[in-house]
Amino acid sequence: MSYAKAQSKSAVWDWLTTVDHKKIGIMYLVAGAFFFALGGFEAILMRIQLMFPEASFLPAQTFNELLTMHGTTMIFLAAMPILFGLMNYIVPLQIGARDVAFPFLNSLGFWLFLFGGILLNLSWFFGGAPDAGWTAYVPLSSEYSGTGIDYYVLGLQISGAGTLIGGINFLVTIINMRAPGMSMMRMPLFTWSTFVASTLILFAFPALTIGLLLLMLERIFGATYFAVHAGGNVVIWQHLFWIFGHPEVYILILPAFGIFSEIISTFSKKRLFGYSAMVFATLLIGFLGFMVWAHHMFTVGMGPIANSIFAVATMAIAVPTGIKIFNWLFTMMGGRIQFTTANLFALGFIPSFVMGGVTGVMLATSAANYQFHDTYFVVAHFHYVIIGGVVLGIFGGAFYWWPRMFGYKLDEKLGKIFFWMFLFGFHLTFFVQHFLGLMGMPRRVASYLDGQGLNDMNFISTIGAFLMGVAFIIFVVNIFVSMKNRETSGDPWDGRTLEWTIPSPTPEYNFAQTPLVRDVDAYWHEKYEGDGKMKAAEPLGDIHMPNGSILPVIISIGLFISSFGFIYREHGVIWVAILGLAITFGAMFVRSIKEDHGYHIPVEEIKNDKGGK
Amino acid sequence: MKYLWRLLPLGFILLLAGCGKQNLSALDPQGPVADIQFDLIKLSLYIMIFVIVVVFAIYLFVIIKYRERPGDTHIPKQVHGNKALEVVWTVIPIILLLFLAIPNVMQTFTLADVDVNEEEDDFVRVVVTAHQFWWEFEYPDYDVVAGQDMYIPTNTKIIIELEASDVIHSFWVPALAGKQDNVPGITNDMWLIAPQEGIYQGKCTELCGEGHWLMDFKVIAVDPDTFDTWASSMARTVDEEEEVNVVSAEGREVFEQNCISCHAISGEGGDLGPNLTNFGERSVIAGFLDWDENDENLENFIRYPTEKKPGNLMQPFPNLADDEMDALIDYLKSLKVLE
Amino acid sequence: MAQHGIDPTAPLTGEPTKKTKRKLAKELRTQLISFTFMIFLTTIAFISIASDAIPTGFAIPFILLLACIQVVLQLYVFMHLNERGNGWQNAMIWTGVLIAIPTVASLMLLLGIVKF
Amino acid sequence: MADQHVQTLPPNLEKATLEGKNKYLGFWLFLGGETILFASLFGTYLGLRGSLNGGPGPSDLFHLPLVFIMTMILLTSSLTSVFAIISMKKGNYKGLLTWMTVTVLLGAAFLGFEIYEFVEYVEHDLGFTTSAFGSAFYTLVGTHGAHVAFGIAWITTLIIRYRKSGLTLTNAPKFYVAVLYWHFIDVVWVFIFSVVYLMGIGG
Ligand code: HEA
Ligand code: HEA
Ligand SMILES: [Cu+2]
Repeated sequence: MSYAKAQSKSAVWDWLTTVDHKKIGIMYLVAGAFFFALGGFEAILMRIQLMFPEASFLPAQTFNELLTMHGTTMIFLAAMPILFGLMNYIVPLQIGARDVAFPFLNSLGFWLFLFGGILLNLSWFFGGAPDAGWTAYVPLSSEYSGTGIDYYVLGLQISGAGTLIGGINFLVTIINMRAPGMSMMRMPLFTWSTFVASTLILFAFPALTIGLLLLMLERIFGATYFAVHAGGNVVIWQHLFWIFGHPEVYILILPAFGIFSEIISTFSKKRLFGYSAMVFATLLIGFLGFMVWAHHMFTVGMGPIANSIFAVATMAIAVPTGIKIFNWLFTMMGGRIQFTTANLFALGFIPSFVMGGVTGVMLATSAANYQFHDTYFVVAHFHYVIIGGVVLGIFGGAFYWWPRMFGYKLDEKLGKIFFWMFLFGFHLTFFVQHFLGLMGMPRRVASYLDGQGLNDMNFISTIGAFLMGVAFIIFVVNIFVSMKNRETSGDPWDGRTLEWTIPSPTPEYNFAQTPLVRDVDAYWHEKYEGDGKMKAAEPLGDIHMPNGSILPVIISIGLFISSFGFIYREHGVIWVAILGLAITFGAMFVRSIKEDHGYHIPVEEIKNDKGGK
Repeated sequence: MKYLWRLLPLGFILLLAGCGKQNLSALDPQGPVADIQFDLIKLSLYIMIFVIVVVFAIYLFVIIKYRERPGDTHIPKQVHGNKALEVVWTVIPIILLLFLAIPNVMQTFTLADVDVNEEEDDFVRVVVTAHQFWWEFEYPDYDVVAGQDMYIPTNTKIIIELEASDVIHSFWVPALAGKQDNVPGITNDMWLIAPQEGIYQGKCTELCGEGHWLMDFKVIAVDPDTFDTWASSMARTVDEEEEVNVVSAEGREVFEQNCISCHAISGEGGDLGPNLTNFGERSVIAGFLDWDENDENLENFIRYPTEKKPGNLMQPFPNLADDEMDALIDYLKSLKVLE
Repeated sequence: MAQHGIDPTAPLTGEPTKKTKRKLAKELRTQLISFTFMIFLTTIAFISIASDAIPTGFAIPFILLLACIQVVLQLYVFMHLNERGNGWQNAMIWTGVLIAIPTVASLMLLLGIVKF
Repeated sequence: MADQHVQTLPPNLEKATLEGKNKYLGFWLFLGGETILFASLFGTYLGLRGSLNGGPGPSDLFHLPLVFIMTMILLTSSLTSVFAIISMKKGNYKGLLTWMTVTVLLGAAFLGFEIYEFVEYVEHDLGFTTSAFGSAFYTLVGTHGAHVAFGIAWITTLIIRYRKSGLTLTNAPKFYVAVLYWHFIDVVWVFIFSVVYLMGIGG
């Protein structure tokens, strides 16, 4: 394809076929935000049901479906994709790269995620959503649930494949595509945390893949891994799920930690305190994350030795996490702290997350966990770490990088209203849930009986959820009202890292010339030790770009179609499954035999761009 | 919001005061197992409050002292780090965690210790089988099977063996002991002791299907003599039963026509549903419904079992004639073993 | 970068340098030797199970050890993990192995049947 | 930068371009993930291997001679793929294609034996659904077999697609990576024959 041809696509076709990491990042953000609103809406429905005892707003079955879909949607389709969106957009810019290592696979990863997510949600319209919790414990999910679980299995299998591809892509990008001078120990912390999170994806998702494969074979082909009557064992599923599931929560939190490191350092106008300790702590959390999964299974009957080992290993994670917390505090110490909205999110994060983290350590106390487990205490714990950590991180990152990604700043005033309302609503919702749990309220209950002392706190909790909902709407409004505030400097926050050296809006080739990196916080170094401009590592020249392709969409649609064949196998539509797979493999075949060497953006064009700014 | 943590100890005390009578709360422990767990909860809570206080103190100090003031444009010193500080905040948490980890490991073993000396010790063994969505309590040494209400003698070590007949459930009596799972294909053990007589609320804490939220049960602690009476009456056969109690013959007939294939009474009948031998003494119906004046709850439950308890697997009897229903209810209410 | 080197679609015609050739010859030798060794290991493993002379208590750890040796040979001799510039590859494979060990162990042992 | 006058081959063809380098690294990472994938399957198998549910067990079914032959075939195919890469590095494209073809044929022979073996077991009453052992066994060994089948399809595609192109910097990494995959299949098999078959018979 020539340069001219690459420029002349219609907008829709352009987005469908794009392999540009920035566009893919934006698509991740849009899709993720949609699923976040959906998952949040599901949460609000649940909270309405729980507002009063013995309420009949929702039937129990629907409630079980909502709680399953809320958890699954939030974790797999909202939090992770939104983080992927930020990583996709920002990481190549932070390391001074023109693109990711595998642009085609990057796009494939996105479309797999999207179609997997759509498939999962279609279950609402075809016979009911999955209802066995986001953990889908067997045998409830294998022998006592309807087609909803099939949607769960196949939807997650497809979107999980996309995530795995995305993870490998980030790893190779970060290892191979760094600009000259950008050594590993000069990388911004967000890039580092992306790197570690991607490693976790690489090693955690295969366990989920196998778990889902076994569940699928059990449901579709009558295998008996979990079927007790044939000698199967139901605990196997729990191990496989949590070998994936625990690293998964660190896959969510580590990128958020990275975002906070960037924000706190930028808005304290200080270099990150203890950079190498931060990197080390991130790696250690990542590694320990694989050694603790059974803390979700203390009550399943593994025995006291196993419980003790996993309890102690879990507690150990508090140490590297503490290192990070104190490093952030000391980054701010002696700085000049600016209370921008982005930084407010970081400042709200520290106390909120610590409160959630320490309840994690309480949960890790295996003998006491027998009281906590599967109660609202756990629900409180993980919403504190997830919302107080991941979600605040996402919003902080959104406010911070919005001008980079969309060319305008979000309104600060609305932003601050949003922040305070969201933070207040969040604590209101989940603080009381600690007590609910200890007072005898199990989680995953469709309602609770009157007269057990649980009424007031449940009511308070629901009010908090409403506040969060309203706050989120203010955020959505903010996106639209702020559009007029064009921002063209490219560096609105006096940034420290490479992504702020580029003009706004970001050109599709990112860097006209690959920059030369001379220190941690490369841009800050040039601003305050050099002449304020990045040094170039190469002369201005033609820039090679990859071609777009529609094949990722086709591959994903093939799997999407074939899933229906599997789900409705009993209706004799197995041919649909075969057809879908044929489409997928056909498209993969085309991809593998068609060589594609991209095109070049001529140097004049680049000069024009530069002149125009 | 940052101040909320200060309410934490206060809230605790309030809760302790408020929720005693229910025998539902883990914060109101009634016996050695729950005590051990509550002590650990308190220990961990104190450590966590200490951590939170330290972090919040530094935090507030920093954001107040180093906030940007109007007109301030200085560039702060770009500090790299501080080895000594880093050692401090690595070592102190490790020490704090040891204070928690060591008692925890010890108690984990204490709680797992279900060994008893068969001859010498005073203990009662109960096999708890969880079903969608009800509980079965078998006392192998007494030849007794009971449903929904688990009678235990006070001040006696109760050895509990947990099993499940369909999906995973979890056995939790917050005031007496933390939970253990009922897992199909596996037998789990736990123990507990109830020092005082009383009714303790129990719940299923593992999502087990539509009726999960109503899968409640009661642990009823009575003095050892009463327990022995209870157990021997429960072990009566139908014939013995009729000698003791004058039962409604008509009701018994309705029962035999409709219910006996699933429910057993005094050793006779199926085991697909809860054993009803002491139904007349149940604290509540079906685990959660109150006994009301006109027995409407019971009647409705028999006619439309899924109306109040969705997912319930009991067969509905919507067309049972009114007089038959009355006789049946009379009969069921007469099923007592302690009087 | 790609565009500065050889055209990626043009057939390569040249010969490797002398040095490379020598290296390849040496490589081939090592590979043949380790192949023979692998055949040998496999045969030993089969024999130690097939013959009744060796007690199983010994044979099983023994064959597992042989398997590990074979795998290391495959990775380092056939798949060239020993070459320079493979640091990341090594790190990732061994991290994988490190995580695989508790995975297998827990699935084997911690199933609730026997309590530990 | 290649010297235009003396035609020399770069020593590491597979890593000569950035794409090649990325592909090479990315593939190794993928293999790292595959390690966990197979670890999960091995763990499941080991957890369930005693659950026969009245059906046949390992010692009723497994024949060492057959497994030995299969092992030898796969091991040899690993060697022939090594030859293929050596030919490639020498610039001998024909040699590359030939040895790759031999590798594919050996792989197909292995697969044939495996299918034969499965048919045999089914005839001896070990169905996929017979017991937890049966399910776990077929899933573990079958997933490996599926990898072999995919490898055969992949390499065959490469051979046909590039039968006339000659060696280029685009296809060199593709062949190289396919060979890595092939070795990895052998690595997994080493554990399968040790853990499933030998341990199955030995204890
Ligand atoms: C982003 C997500 C996230 C994060 C970061 C964490 C972090 C932690 N989690 Fe959490 N967790 C979840 C998400 C998360 N968790 C989810 C979703 C579940 C439920 C899944 C389900 O069942 O559906 C769960 C459940 C869960 C359980 C199982 C509960 C049960 O079901 O019974 C346990 C038990 O050990 C646990 C522990 C921990 C610990 C010890 C940490 C630690 O990493 C926390 C470390 C942080 C700190 C401790 C604070 C900062 C440290 C200091 C200031 C230093 C000093 C501190 C001390 C000395 C204590 N978590
Ligand atoms: C990333 C993870 C994540 C996030 C962000 C959330 C967010 C929220 N969650 Fe949670 N939750 C989980 C992960 C998450 N959750 C998981 C894993 C479970 C366990 C599931 C299981 O047991 O299997 C769970 C379970 C769970 C429960 C327990 C259910 C039960 O056990 O019975 C509850 C109950 O209160 C709850 C509430 C909430 C609330 C009120 C929010 C709020 O923060 C949500 C706020 C919502 C919004 C901010 C959006 C509102 C949207 C609108 C109002 C629409 C408007 C639209 C436009 C303007 C376009 N969640
Ligand atoms: Cu966890």
